Amino acid sequence: MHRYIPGTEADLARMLDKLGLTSSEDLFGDVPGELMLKGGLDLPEALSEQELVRKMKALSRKNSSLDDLVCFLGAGAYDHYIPAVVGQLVSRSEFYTSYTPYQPEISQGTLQAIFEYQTMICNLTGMDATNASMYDGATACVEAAKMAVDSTRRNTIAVSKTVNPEVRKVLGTYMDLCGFKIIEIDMDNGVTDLVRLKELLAGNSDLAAVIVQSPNFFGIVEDMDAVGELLNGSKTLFISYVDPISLAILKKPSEYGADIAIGEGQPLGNSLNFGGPYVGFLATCEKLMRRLPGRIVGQTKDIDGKRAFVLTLQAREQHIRRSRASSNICSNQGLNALAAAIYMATMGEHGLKEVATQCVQKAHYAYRKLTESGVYKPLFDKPFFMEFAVIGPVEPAVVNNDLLGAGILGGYQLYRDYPEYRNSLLICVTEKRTKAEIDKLVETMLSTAAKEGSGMA
Amino acid sequence: MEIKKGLYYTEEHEWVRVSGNTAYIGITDYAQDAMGDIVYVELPEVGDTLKAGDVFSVIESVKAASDIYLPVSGTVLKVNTELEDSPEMINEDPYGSWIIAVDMLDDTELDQLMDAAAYKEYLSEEN
Amino acid sequence: MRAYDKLIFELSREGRRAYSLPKCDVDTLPIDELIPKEFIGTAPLNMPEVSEVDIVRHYTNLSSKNYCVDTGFYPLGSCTMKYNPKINEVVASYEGFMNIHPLQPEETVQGALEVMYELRKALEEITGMYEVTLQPAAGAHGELTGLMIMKAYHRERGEDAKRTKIIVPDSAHGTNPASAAVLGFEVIEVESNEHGDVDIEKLRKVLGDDVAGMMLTNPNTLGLFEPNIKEICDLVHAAGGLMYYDGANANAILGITRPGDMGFDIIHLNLHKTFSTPHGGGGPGSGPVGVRKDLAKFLPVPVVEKHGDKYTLNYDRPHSIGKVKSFYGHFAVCLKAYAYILSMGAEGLRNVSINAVINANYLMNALKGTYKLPIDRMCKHEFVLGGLENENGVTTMDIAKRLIDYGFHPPTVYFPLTINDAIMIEPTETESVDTLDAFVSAMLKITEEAKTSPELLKEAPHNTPVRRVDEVTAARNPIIRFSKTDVS
Amino acid sequence: MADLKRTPLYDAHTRLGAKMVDFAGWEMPIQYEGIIAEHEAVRTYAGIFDVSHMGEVEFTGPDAESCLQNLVTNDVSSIKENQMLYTFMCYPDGGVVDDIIVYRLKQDRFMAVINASNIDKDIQWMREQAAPYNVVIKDRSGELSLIAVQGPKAEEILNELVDADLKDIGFFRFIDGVKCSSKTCMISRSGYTGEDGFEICLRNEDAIFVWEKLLEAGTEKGLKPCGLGARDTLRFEANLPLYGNELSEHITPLEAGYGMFVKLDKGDFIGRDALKRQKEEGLTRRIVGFEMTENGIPRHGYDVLSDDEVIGFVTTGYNSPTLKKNIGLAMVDIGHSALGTEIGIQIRKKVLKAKVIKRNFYTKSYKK
Repeated sequence: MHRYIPGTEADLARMLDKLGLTSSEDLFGDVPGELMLKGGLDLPEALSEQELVRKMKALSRKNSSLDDLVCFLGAGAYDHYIPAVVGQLVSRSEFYTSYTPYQPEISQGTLQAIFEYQTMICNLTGMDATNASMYDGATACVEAAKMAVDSTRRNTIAVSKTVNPEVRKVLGTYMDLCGFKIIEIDMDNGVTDLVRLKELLAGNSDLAAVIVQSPNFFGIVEDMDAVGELLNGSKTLFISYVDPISLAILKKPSEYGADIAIGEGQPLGNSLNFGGPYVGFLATCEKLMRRLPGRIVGQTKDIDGKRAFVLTLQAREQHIRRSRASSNICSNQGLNALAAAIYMATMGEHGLKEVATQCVQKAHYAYRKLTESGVYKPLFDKPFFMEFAVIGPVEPAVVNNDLLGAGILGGYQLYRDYPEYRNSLLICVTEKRTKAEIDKLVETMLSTAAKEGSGMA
Repeated sequence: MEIKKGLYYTEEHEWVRVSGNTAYIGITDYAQDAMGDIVYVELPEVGDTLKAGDVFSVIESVKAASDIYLPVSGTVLKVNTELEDSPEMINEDPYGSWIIAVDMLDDTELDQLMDAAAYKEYLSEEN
Repeated sequence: MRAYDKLIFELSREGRRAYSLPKCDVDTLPIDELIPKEFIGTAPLNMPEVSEVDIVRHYTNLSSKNYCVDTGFYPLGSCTMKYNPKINEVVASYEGFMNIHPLQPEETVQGALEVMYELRKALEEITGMYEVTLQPAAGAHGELTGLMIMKAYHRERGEDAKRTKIIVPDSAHGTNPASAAVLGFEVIEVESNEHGDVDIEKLRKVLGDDVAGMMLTNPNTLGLFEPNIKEICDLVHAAGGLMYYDGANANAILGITRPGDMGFDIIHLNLHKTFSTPHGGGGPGSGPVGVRKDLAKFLPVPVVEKHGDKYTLNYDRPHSIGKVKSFYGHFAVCLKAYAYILSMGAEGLRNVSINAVINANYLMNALKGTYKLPIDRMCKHEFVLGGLENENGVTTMDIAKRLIDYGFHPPTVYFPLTINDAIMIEPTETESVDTLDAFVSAMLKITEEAKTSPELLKEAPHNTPVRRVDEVTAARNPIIRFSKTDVS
Repeated sequence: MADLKRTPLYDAHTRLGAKMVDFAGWEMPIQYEGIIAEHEAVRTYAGIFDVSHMGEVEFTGPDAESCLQNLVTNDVSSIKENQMLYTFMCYPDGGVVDDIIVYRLKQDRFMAVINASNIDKDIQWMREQAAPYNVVIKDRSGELSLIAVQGPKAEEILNELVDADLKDIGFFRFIDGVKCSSKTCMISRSGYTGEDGFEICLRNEDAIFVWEKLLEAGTEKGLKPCGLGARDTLRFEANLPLYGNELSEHITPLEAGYGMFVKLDKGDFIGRDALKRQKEEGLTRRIVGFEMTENGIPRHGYDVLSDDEVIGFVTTGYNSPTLKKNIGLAMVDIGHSALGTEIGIQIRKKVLKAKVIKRNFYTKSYKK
């Protein structure tokens, strides 16, 4: 028998006997014969644990991890340092082998941890209410858009072209198939074109929400106050997509009048994991609280008057309202939200500010070094957080190739999503990078330009 | 299950009390009993004009969120803001706790509704 | 152990620290010379100030308030709470997997792409579908993706405008109708017949050229295999609709029968159920979606492909519905599922279903004398009891709560809605007959207590970190975040 | 303060260094250590209050129940012996004579506890209305004292002194003839703070002894003597009305938001017709909770405005000791009563912004 299956031949025989059956085949007597799989599954033989380890180790070695490469790549997934306590505590099986906390009496650990996570997200964004987390930033954006459509009874969503293309693609898929309209707001010198936005607001009475990201995809800090001003008093909701780490320094969504704040929570203590699982957050103001999708933990009391936590505001959720539900979501990213909470608790206000500050300082150092040469020029001249775009004399693919040769993971090649920006790299510098690493990046990029450069410098 | 005489009833278990051209609308004892402890009542804006059959409120209990349909077309004159503070009033006194009052556009729509006897009949059929 | 009841915020003491960061070694400038003042925030973050020890003790104490699979039997119906192998966690923590960026050049992540490709192939074989995407984040997300594909299919045929209805049985998981509604479909519920199967006659009545498709779980939520599945598929196909397979209950059919062979066109699987990846207290899950050949072009991009010995991500799929999630799905979860499939092998997977089914039937048989069994026939991986009738007003909830006192996690209760006071039990294959016997004797003892001392049940559980909680107050006056001013 | 009345506990108060003030003709402790400290003691441990100034009126006779049914808005027939009931006594126009608590001592014997400020008015009104009924109304205010012990630790503290198990007393129930450190008392599980707690009714001569015993037993458990100051902030946070603020002869119970204590279907009673009409047609004004969004502390009697027009008045306002926010209750025209509505409060020369919020500022911790 198999190590994960305790039933022995004898047990099986005994149980079959109790059921008055002779063979395990009889258990499937109700499956029509022609549907029974003939000859079994065409899959490899079972591996012993040793064999499995050997195979998976080999596969993992076919990847160059960020242990081997120095990462200057961001574009939606970020290489921040994760304190050891996060991994250690999240690996407690009391957390990871339990289910959604339907039975509060024996799930207080998960429930309280999520309640604390909700509190931290509210404090970070300045918003009144949030849920127990979403699949990722992109789907959080979708749910925010749906909240806006439902609560305003309008059908169009305006999204800035400076919002992460990955997010806009996902939003596009949903809005298209859910029957909503999407309008993209043009950009101007790397930021949302506020003039166009103003016209849009004036000319469109069906706008449910406007989505702006800050720092935006190019790392630039958008003028969210101005956006807030434009939307102030209008029925159209202001959805702001933010980087949680940046909120340790930049204005909170509540400070510029956002109705919904969303974002990708991966930077908060979650490993890169080749793209997932991550954790999206979605926070909002009191008046939209009851429209929050997914799980929400609330504080209450047990019959002895003791403080207790429980899933609440579930009345509009799928398991209760079925086809009238406001969302079909039924899982959150429990473990990832837990990791985010432990990360925030570990860093605290001072740690988060220090991380954000080092990101800003190191990114700007790299920016100065790279642009003072004149070989690489800033693509935009706008204030940025920890990512910036430069345009150089060489195909970015070539630059990245040389960087890879030097053990460096280069920036994001912007033409993949913005064909107009050829020869442009989006470079990300987190608090993890050192002066030496940055200097090496600059040096390598310059030498590439020197040997390949068409003399445009 | 209390059914009050002199009111109009719908198959969705709303009641209507008419005074002049104003219709006061709430949910029946049967409805509140079916929902259990009511925790939240979503109210429309005063001045909204709605058609018969429109959803004008959502009532939430712990385990359900139920749409409340407008039995007669009209303009919302009053909403019972007391329900925001104490939604449980509907559990305690369903026929006393109206949710909205509308100025009826067409009181002949009332003819489509059931009287107490018909509603009693309807309930007994349903169960 | 002493009862621990602190919030992390209540541990906070000004000046405590749990982090350490290297000094900033680059030349710096004042922040407001780098970012304009008007963009800088002023409000405090109000994070707790604690030491590393505080954090470790806090979360360790919290964890001790959870019941989990590693604690004991977790017979939650339709959730497949099987054992989560430790080696899977170890594998997922290899630097080469955990610490790679989704946008790295393909040549630097060949191992990861190979894992995705091989898992894709394995799932295609297990389900009998032509092509599988790993992108959906969870079962519900898989449903949504599958229905989007269904919509794209009808759209291509110019029929999306008229095909507005999705049929689901009344016993379906709540996510089915919800997913359909999110995409603007009208949901038609068909009643089950007295055997718990889809009522073919009722189905015929609702079929027409306005039907986009039907969603079915097989075995269904009653744990019953749909004997007329072929006929159902034929009927729906004849009406021009597609068949969607909700894989929540796939643990009953591994290596036995395949949705592809049954006639389903689109399916999803829950890796966190059938393929042993942990539920994580509510996530992350993973809900790969598989389709038949002519629907493959609609799958989300990118698709992992193998050319010679190179693995690539193909974004060039003009008919694709697009992306439903960032990057490629929950890679780390897929990784664990792949490790599981390799550990089980073909024969092992078949034994999973055999043992899951025999465990369920063994329990059903042992309990049916004492508890109501509304539909008494051979079940698959799970079964549904009807609770106790007028036994001193003892409810199904009371039974569930009392089970906690006996050291068991309660089954799924009050679902499916088609059975009154339902108790839905799924033992899974990773439980021994000894555990099942212990559970049975607890269930039987409870029926005795219901007669002799009902208050024992009504007040249960008795020795848990908290007792039964007041859900009404929680929903009436929601407190969903801690603030120093909230007292209660 | 020569002609002011004093409770039997007066000396105890002065010994404890209480600040004494004139309250409705009584010389009462407004505070000892300080309102905030006393307030927090009650929320976290326990507090002991002298409320002997309250009035006690006894109704005896075959018509006692029907007489009370006619006098009050709540349904007296719904309480059995050893149960009590919060209710209003109204004028025919629905205005409130007083808010009172009715104890059912025996089938035909009741006690009503009434506000100190209303004793004479109430008793005169009761007697007038009682004329047609076969009932004897006796004012016992002069012989009885009332001590309240309130807070999470109240049961633990009191249990040490009494010869009964307080666990068995449910909320708004009482037992008579209990010995509390050898003195005979009537103990009810009730109070005016939003916390679990008890009210001890006993003879004047026993009051000081029991008071001292309770302090002895409780001090180590955090029990503090509390004055009328903390009593008011506590009841306010718990959304309990004060006669003269939320209730008056010009405010009906429905306008005050206490409809749950008005049973229109129990049969006739004084004020029923007026209240019934008000409920059916909807209120024209009602008391709402509000929170200052600009910095300023609202006080009883301040005007409430909406663009320069007076739309109501503040009934009670504080900087809430528990919530650390400036919040209040105000009577406003119905059009301004929806949650989230922006209103202005006239605080001295300035009009400061506030918004309408839910009234249950503090979730009561009564024992179920």
